[in-house]
Amino acid sequence: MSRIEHVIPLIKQKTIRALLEKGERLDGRKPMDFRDVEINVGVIDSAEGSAIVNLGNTMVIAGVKLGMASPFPDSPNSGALIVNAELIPLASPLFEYGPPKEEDIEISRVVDRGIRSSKLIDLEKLVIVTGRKVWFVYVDLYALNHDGNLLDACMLAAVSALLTARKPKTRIEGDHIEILDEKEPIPIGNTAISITFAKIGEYVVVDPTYEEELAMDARLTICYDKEGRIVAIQKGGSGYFTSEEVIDLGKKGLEISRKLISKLPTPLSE
Amino acid sequence: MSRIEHVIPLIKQKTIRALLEKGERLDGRKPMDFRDVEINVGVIDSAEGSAIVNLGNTMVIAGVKLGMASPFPDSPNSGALIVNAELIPLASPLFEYGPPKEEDIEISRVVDRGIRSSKLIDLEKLVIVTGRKVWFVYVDLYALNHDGNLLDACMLAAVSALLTARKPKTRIEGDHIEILDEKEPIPIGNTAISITFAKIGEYVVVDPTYEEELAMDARLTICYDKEGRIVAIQKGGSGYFTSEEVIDLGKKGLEISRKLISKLPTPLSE
Amino acid sequence: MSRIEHVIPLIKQKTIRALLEKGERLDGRKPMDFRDVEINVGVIDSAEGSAIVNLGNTMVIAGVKLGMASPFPDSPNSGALIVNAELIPLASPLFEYGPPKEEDIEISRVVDRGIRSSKLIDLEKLVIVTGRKVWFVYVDLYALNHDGNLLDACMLAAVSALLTARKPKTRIEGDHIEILDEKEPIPIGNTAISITFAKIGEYVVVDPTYEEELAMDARLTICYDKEGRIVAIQKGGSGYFTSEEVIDLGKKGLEISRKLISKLPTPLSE
Amino acid sequence: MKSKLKLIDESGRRIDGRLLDELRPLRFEVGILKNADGSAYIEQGGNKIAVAVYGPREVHPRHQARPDRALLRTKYRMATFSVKDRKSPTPGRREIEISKVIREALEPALLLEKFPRTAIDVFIEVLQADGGTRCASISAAALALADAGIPMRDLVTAVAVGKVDGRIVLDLNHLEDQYGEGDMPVAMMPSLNAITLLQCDGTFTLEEFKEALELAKKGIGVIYEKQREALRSKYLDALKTYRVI
Amino acid sequence: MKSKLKLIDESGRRIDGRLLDELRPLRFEVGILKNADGSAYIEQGGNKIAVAVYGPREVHPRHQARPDRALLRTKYRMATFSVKDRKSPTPGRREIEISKVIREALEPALLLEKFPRTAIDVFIEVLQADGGTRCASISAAALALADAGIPMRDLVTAVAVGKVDGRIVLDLNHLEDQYGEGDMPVAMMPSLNAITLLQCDGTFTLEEFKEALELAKKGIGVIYEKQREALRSKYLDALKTYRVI
Amino acid sequence: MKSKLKLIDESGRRIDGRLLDELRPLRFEVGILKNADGSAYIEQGGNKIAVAVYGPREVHPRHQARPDRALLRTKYRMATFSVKDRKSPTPGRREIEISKVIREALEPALLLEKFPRTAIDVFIEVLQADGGTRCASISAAALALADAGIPMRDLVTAVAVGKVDGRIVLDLNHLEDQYGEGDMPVAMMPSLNAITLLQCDGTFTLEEFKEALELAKKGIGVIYEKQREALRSKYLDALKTYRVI
Repeated sequence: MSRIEHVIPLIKQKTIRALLEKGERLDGRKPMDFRDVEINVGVIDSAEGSAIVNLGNTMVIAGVKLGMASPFPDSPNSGALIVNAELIPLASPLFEYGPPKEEDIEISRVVDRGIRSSKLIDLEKLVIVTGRKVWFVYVDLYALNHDGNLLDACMLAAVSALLTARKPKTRIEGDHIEILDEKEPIPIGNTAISITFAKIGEYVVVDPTYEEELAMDARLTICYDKEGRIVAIQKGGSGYFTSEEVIDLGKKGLEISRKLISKLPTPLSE
Repeated sequence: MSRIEHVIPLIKQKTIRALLEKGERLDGRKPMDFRDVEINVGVIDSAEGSAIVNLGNTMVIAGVKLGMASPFPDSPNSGALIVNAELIPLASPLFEYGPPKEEDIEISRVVDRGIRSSKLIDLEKLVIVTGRKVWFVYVDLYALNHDGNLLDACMLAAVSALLTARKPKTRIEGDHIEILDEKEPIPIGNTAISITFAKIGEYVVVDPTYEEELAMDARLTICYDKEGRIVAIQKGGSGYFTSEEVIDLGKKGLEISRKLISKLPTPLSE
Repeated sequence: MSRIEHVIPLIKQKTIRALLEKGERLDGRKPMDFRDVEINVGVIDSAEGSAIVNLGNTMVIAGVKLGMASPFPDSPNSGALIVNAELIPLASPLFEYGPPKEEDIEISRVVDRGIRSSKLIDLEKLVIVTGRKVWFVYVDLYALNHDGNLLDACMLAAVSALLTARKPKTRIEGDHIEILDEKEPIPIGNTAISITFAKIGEYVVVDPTYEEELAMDARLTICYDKEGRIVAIQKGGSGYFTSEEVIDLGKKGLEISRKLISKLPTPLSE
Repeated sequence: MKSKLKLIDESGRRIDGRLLDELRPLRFEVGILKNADGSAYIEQGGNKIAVAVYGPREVHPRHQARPDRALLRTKYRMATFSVKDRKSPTPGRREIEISKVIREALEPALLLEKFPRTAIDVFIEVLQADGGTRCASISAAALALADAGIPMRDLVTAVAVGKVDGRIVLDLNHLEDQYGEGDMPVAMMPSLNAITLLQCDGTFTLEEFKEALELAKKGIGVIYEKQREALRSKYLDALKTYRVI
Repeated sequence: MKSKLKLIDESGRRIDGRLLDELRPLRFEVGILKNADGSAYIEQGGNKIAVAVYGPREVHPRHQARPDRALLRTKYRMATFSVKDRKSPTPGRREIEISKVIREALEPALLLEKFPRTAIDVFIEVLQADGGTRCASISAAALALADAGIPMRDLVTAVAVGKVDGRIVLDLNHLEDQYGEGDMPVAMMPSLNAITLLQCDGTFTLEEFKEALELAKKGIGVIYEKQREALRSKYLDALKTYRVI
Repeated sequence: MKSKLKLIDESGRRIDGRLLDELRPLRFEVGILKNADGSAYIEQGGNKIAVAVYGPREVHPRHQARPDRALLRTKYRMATFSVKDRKSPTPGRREIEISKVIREALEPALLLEKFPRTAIDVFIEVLQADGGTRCASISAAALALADAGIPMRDLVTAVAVGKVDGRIVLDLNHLEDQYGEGDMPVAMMPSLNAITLLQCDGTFTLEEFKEALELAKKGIGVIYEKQREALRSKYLDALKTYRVI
């Protein structure tokens, strides 16, 4: 029978807290240690950009596809970004197929906000004919194995896929837009990285495993850009943070993000 | 625990019938008394027209929105009317979110028929460019508190919102349609009012409360225009009416509608 | 209470097998006998083509509708075929309304493949203006009574309706396409017929009844064109066939299809 | 209700040649679907409609079951090819509303209390539509219910009346429905003078309304006889094989 | 966040005339919906939002019930006419995400363990939207929960702060939200210094983030007093009839 | 099946350089997903497909459980970016049909009667598609089921054969599938001579059909060996960490 618990046994919860009291975690990490990150880009030929991220035992794949479309009426001079995360049942017995659940949607929207607020893609350079044709950039994320902190893994995968994505060149003749075989990097203006903390009792750890997520009271995700500015925040879970905690985590997250950002691939456009 | 019953206790059903035998009702009304109606229009700035209707403890809000669109292929010289009622769970423990249920749809369609048959809106005056661009008039209705006779409350709200709705003026230059800031009333040609009767045993009452709806065998809604013509009818419920009852209610409804029609706001276009 | 079983009683299953051992079937047929087929075409005036098929007690109706539309981007010089089968609850207590189930979809797709692979319709002759306007041919199938082998009944109905369908003539003047009242047969290039076998234990029968379907281990459907070529195959069910069986059924099916094909209506275009 | 198409000529004949109070050709068949517990088929003018009844049977999902009576469920659906422009296969708001009013038209006639905790399902498939499909569906559904052996207070019989070129006419066809000034579907349990469906669309004065209702009753009387005849012939023909559609 | 619209003038006044740390006009009403177990209504600037609470009540479907606590469910929905361009009636991804963060903003305040195996439903309907609807919804929902008699550790109070023309400002309106450089909704249990909702969009340095959080706490303090006042006046006005929306 | 693209050259080589009876490069990995009870990954030509098996486990909803056997459920899905034009995230009719035929291809091999009242779920995610995904999915799913310890009569092995420029060829790639004259996916339990999936599209004479079937059996033999090898190496590598995709 399946190895994944939906609820954490009380005894394990106690162990986790007892360890935290000593500044330790079940998997041997210190509270502010991020798990090993491995990023492979360009893994999917049919995608314009792609990345597989292994974050400990959490595995996520991102693919970028481009589509030519009419711009949204309220932004005629701008391409569009559409992020879509799916927590598919391949990745965990917790997940089911069906219309996107609130967890899927929350991940999609936080990843979207981080990319959008940081201006990681220069959407205005994705206009083909002003007001008429622009590139839509679709970032589709699939969880392949869920061992906690899917949000940071998804952000890493989405950003890595975008930084290495290429778009076809186009030639415009009169009313006709020709899509050329030649490709160029998509216009990149910044980067974005997210750091997620879990509060378990009075302790806070970074990059929680699935077991730690089961034991946690609340979650705080902070996204930074390459200048170290906060570009998105999302609190989750049924607990709370004090304002001192929040400010402290803002600083700690910045430090961790500076280490993590080096794992991202070099943008093709550089 | 919740104060709303889904089924009426037998004892209350008996009380209701015993009172009706004496020509009385639980809330003190006579069988052919309509509850107090209070209509407030222009309550929503983001809508082109709006109204809140309080009918006893039944409360409904209507909002009118306009959208420019291509006409339906079978009516190139006509704008379009789209009525949509939602019985949201805010209003009663009976309701749930989800795709529209048959109750929501029945209300939408009866309100639509009353407005359409009476030619309350002159849809042909909502053409911007013949065969190419017309105004779509959306009337969206939300139940806020359900204490019976949502249909009449919805009709009052929809009609009040339409009578006081404004549409932007447009200027056409060549192929381009400019939407101006200046607004004008939407073209009004008539009015519509609905009167709903409930048959409880051998008795008939007008404007049933929720408790009376639980006790009723059948329902008859008759809509009239300002000339007193019948423009829509809808029988509901698992009981029946005799043909004598139906003709009698046609007359009684007309009398009641004449009183009620005076509560409607004056059309802006007058 | 309902006369349809969802599961076959063991005793009947044993009877079916015992009979098969003697080369007999419950309804008196030999293993390779198809039931009587009755096809009535032109039964629905509102359709451009239609057919009701009675295959024993299995009854199916097909209607063909045409719609003018933009071609699919990947086939600008071709009309389109869209087949849609619905196993409606009218036909059997096994069926429910709702989004198409996998059984409905399988039938739709096998019928579609048979028609498409055989080039029964010459889709390239359904272009009105190259790259801009083509005819879409919709074939909608409804099961009316399910007594086994719906797939073959659907194929017979779809093909019969198509062979006798007419499309309006069009006249093109500049940018305008006028649909004329005059009609002509849709362009027919071939025909298609499907033969379904059921394997029950070690025996194979053609055209199974519903009871035989309950008793069967696996199903094999082979579609042929009028030249006797195989144009589609579909194995179904949780059992298997040996490769010898498959090749043998390929031959037997061809023989049966040659008899059955004579029941199809003469194409209007001949 | 759009243009000024002339629907009644000088001699008082309607666009299909009928008199004002004349029904369209009407044909019923009972017991045409082998799997159903009861079934019926109606042709009324250009309408072709099949009805199946399943039940009384177990209710799924179970919490919908009623402890004191059968649950009546009706589904009215139009085949995609039943109308001029192909209908989307997904049921629209019109089909959902009509399913509801048909259920409420049939329910008063059924002794549902005889079958507590069960469901009776009525499936209606409109194969070809020519105006008045909800009424034709009701008349056919009543026969299918009788064929299924569901005990009834009376049959239910329906017809649409309407206003065309200012005149009250019986049994509107599709053109009269579309271009006329009013449409009023009526269903009754005829021998009980009980109106179980009443709708209206268009404009009717109170006088016209009364006249229309009278005309509906007259038409319903004729259809009721045809229904009873169809039931009788079902039992005469009980041994034949039906291939009627 | 699109153009260079000037949002703060030379005298430090915002586009609607407010000072940087000034709230918009704010009005609460409690107990406005008769059927709900608790209800509240808020007007904050151009926002008009109604909240109903039903529960504790039975959970359907039953397998969702928790043996040790009540199940809190929240639905945040926008009326189609609450915004400039008609919103589709189907809930979008934004509404689903906001429903989740609102639930998680309210949950820390509720003693859910007092009502095992039940559900508490919070229904939020935005009738008119003008920026900061999620925060206004939370402040109103806390009152509706109190009105329903659900025991709470503290009220929950929320406000959005943001960055506009480079300055940190309180209680963004719709234009500031759209054209500003950052938006940060915050919810707290004020007397417990507990942040129960925190989101952010836009760009903030760590310093700006701290400043924004301080300003949010200040605004929350003011709103908290208004909430408490509304609860008090509810009980004073308990015998009046409400027709407030 | 659209244009007259030349797919086989004068020397009998196919568009990707293969001989008529040559398979594409093929790689299996077993046990790659930590949470699944069994898993496998296949690369076959340009196909990249991950398969997870969960079960035997409890059935939800419960009424779907079978008293005498496990319920086998399969979902075949394509990632949006697995094909040239982004696929819609909602599963299409093609994916639903393929899920069904894959289930019926695997079912004959499984001793489902050993696990009454449980469910065995097979989730297939096509990450990159290059023709023959259903066959590659079946070959990988058989390994994932073996990895999950589900007892089997034999592995199931699949390959597509087809007709290209009039010749019968093995293991169609995407271009051959699209522009060829016929496609025939076949799955077998190889050591039992049992065909568990057979489909076809295109036109085949009876002779071609026989030839195609023979060629399929040949290809299946080769793949079967690779499957068995992958299972063996899984048990050799059992202590390594997999990061194979």
